[in-house]
Amino acid sequence: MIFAAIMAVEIKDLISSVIALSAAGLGLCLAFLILKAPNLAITQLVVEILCVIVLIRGTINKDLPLVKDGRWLFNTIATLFSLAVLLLFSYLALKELPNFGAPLMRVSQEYISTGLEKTGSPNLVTAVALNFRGYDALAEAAIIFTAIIGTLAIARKIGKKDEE
Amino acid sequence: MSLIVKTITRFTVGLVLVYGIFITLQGHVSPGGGFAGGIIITLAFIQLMLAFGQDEVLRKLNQEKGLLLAGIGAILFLVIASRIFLKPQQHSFVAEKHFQLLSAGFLSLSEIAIALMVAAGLFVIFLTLVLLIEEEEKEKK
Amino acid sequence: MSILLYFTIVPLGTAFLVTLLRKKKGISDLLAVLSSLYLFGLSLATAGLTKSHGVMIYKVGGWFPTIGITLVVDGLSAFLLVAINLVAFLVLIYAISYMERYTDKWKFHALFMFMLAGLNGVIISGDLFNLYVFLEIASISAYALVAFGVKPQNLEAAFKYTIMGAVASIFILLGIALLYSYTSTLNMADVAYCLSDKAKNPLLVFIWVLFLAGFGLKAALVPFHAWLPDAHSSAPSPVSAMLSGVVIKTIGIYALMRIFFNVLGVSINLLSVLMASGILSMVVGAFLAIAQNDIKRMLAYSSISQVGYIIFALGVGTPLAILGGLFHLFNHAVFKSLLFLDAGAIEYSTGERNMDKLGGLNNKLPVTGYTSLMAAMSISGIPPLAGFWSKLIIIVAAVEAGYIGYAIVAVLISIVTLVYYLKFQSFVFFGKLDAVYNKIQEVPLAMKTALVILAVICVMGGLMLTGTFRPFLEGASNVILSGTGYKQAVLGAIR
Amino acid sequence: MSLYFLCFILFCVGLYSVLRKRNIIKIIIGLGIMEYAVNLFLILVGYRMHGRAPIFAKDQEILNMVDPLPQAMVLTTIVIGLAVTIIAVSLAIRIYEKYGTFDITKIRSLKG
Repeated sequence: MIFAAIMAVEIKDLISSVIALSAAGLGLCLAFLILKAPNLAITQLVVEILCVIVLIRGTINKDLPLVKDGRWLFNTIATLFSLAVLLLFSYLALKELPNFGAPLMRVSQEYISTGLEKTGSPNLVTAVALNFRGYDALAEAAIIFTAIIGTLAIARKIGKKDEE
Repeated sequence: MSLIVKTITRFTVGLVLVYGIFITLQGHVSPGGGFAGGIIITLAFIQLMLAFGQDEVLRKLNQEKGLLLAGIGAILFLVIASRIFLKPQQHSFVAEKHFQLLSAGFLSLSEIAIALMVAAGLFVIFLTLVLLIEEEEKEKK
Repeated sequence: MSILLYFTIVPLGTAFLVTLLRKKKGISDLLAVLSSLYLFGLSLATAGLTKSHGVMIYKVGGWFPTIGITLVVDGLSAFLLVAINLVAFLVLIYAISYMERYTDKWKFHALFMFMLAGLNGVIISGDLFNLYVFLEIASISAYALVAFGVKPQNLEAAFKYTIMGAVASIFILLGIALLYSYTSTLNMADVAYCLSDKAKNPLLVFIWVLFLAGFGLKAALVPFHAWLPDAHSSAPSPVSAMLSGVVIKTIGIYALMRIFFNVLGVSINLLSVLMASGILSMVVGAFLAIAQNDIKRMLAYSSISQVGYIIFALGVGTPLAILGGLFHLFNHAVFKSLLFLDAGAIEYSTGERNMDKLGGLNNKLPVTGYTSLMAAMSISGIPPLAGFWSKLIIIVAAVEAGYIGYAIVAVLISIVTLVYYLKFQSFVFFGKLDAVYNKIQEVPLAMKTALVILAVICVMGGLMLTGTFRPFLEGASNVILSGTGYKQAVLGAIR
Repeated sequence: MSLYFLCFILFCVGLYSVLRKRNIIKIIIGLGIMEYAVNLFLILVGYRMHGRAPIFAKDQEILNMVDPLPQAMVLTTIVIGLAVTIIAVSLAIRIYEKYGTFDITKIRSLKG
C-alpha cells in the first residue's frame, strides 16, 4: 500500500497517478478485511470507486506541465526534513501506546456485552454507529448534504449577477 | 456505447440494484450499512447512464427530481432520528427473532432513509459534474 | 433538558426544508431568518438555565454517558452560543437584501444553515469525535460559501482554504485517534478522567502538538494564517462577517480552550507557547493590515491581530486575563462582523473596494458611515466603547502577571490598530466626494437595520462588565479556570 | 508498534504530496492518501490479536471480538473524506475552466 501511495505521488502522468491512488485504496480495503472489519471493507471499496470516478472526471484531458524551477531542491529538502522530524516525534510517541494486539476496551466491552439486547442488531458496528452513537449518523447525513449543496453552489454558471 | 456493453448492462444493472437494496436492508444483520447500500444504488444509476448515454437516463431522473428525492430522504431521516433522541427508551428485543430481516425496529427504517438520501444525492453530484463538462465543451466549440 | 438537541436539529431541518421548497421565491429567506431568531431565543434561554443550575447534560438517545454521546452546556458554551446566534441572526437579516446580487439564493441559505448547525454542534457536544464531525460540517459549508460568487479570485481563495482546512482536520482526526488508543473512550469528561492519573509522556506532548497545529490552522494563528486574507476578502460580505466574527472563534479558539484547558490539562510551557503565538499574530496581523488598500483584506488582517489578543490573554492564564480574553472574544465577534457588513454596504452601493478611490461617502451613506465609525473606534479601544474595556483588562492582567514587555507590545499594537482604522475612516468616509459616486443612494432597509442593531450592541457592550451581565461572563471564565475540574462537574451531573 | 509506524509513513507520504506537489490533482490525491492513513491507523488501534468480526452469528457464541467503536468512527471518516474530495475536485474543475491550468504557481493572481 505504501508503495502504491508513493507511486501515486511520484508518477508524472495524471491518469496513472489516479489509478495508483485507487490501487492504494484497494490495498486499504484488503487491510480492513484482514483486520476483521467487513463492514468497512464494503463501504471503503464502494466509496473508493466513487472517488476514482470523480477524480477521473476531473482529469480526462488535462495537461501536466511539470517544470522545475530554481529553488526546487531546497524546498524538497525542507519538506523532507520537517517530515523526518514529525516521524521522529511520532516514533517516540507510539512507544507509549498499548501494544498492538490488545486494545484496552473500556467502553466497547459494554457495547459487545449489551449490544445485542439493547439494540437487537447482531451487526454491532451498525448498532454502535446508528443506535448508541446515532447523533453522529445524523451529522453524517448533514455532511453528505452539505457536499451536495456545495457542489451545486460551486458548479453554477454565474455567481455574482452584475459583473458578468 | 457499443452493443455488447449495452446488453451486458441490461443484465447487470438489475443485479447491482437488487444487491444495493439487499445491503441496505440487511444492514444490521450482515455487514454493510445504509451508506454502502446507498452508494451501490448510485453506482447502478451511473452504470446505466454510462452505457445508455445521457438523454435516456435524464428523462427518468434528472437533477431536479434527484434533489427532491434526496431532500425527502433527509427529512425522513431527521424525523426518525429526532423522534428517537427525544424519547430515550431502552427496548430490549425478544431473543429469538434476532436474525430476521426487520428485527431491530427503527434501525432498519433509518438505514433505508440514509440509503435513499445517499443514492439520490450522490447521483445529483455526478449529474452536476457531468453536465458542467457538456456546457464547457459547447463553449469551446 | 432536551432543548439542547434543538440547537442542531432546527438548523438542519431548515436547511433540508429550504432545499425542498426552493422553487418559491421568498421562502428561503423567511425560513432562515425565522429559525435563526428561534435559535437566538433558545440560546438566551439556555444561558439563563446554565446560570441557575450550572452544567447541563443531555444523554442523546437515553444511553448512559460513556456508551452514548452526551451534550454538555456550561458557562463557557452558553456564553458563546449567545454570541454566535446573535451575530448569525443579524447577518441573515443583512443578507436578505445583500444576496439579491447573487444567483440561487436558496443555496446560500441552505449552506448558511448547515454552517450554523455545525457551529452549534461543536459548542454543545461533549464528545471528542462528535466535535470533529460537526467541525467538519461547518468547515465544508464554509469552503462552499467562500466560493459562492463563482469568479476566478473566489475560486482560488476557496481552494486554498479547502486544502489548508482539510489538512488541519486530518491533523485533528489523528490527534483524536491517538487519544482514543491511549484512553479508549471518547467522552471528553471520561478522557480527562483517564488522563488525570497518567503521567506526562511523549505521547501527550505529541497529541498537544497535533491539536495545536490543527486548531491553530483553523483559528489562523500566525504560522498558519495564509488562507485568511484571501478567503475573507473574496467571500460575499455576510459570509466573511460570519467567518471572521464567529467561525474562527468557535472552531479555533473555543475548541482549543475546551480541549487544552478542560481535557488535556494545561502546563506552563503550553501557556508560554500560546502566549508566544498570540503576540506573534498580534504583531504580524497589525503590520500587514496597514499596508492594505482593499477594505476587506485590511479587515481580515486586523482579525488575525485581534485573534492574537485573545490567544495572548489565554496564554497569560490568570483569572483576570481569561475574563478579558473572553470579553474581547465577544466584542470582537460583534464589531468585526459590523465592520465587514459596512464594507459590504460600501461595495453594494459604490461597487468599489479600493480605499484610495473612495472618498467622502459620509453624506451619501450616513448610516454606514456612523456605524463603521463606532465599530472602528471600539476595535481600536477608544474609552467609552466596549473594545477599550476588554483590551484594558488584558493589558492590566499581563502587567499583573509580570509580563511587562508583552504588555507594552500589546499597547503598541492597539495604537497601530487605531492608526489603520483612522486611515480607513478618513479615506473612505471623510475627504472630498468623487464625481462618479454622487448618484449612489443609501443601502436598503434590511441592511441598515442590521448595521444599526450591531452598532448599538457594540456601544452597549461596555455594560457587559457591570450590571446584569457580569455573572454571565464570570460563569464562562471560571469554567476555563477550573481546568480539568470540568470532569468532576460533568461526571457529577451525570450520576 | 511497527505497524503503527508504517501507518505514519503512509501519512507522511500524503503530507509530502500535499506540501510539495504543484498540480492541484496531485494535492487532492495527497489528501486522499492522508485520509487512508488515518483510517488505517484507527482500525489498527481497534484490532484484537486473533479476534473475530463484531457480528453475532445465529448459533455459536463468539468470544474475543474486535473493538466495534473505531469501525463506527471510520465509517464516518470515510464519508467525510469523500465529501472533502468531491468539494476539492469540483473546485479544481472550476479553476481549470477559469484559469486553464492545474499548476498552482500560475494561479497566483491573489497577493498572499
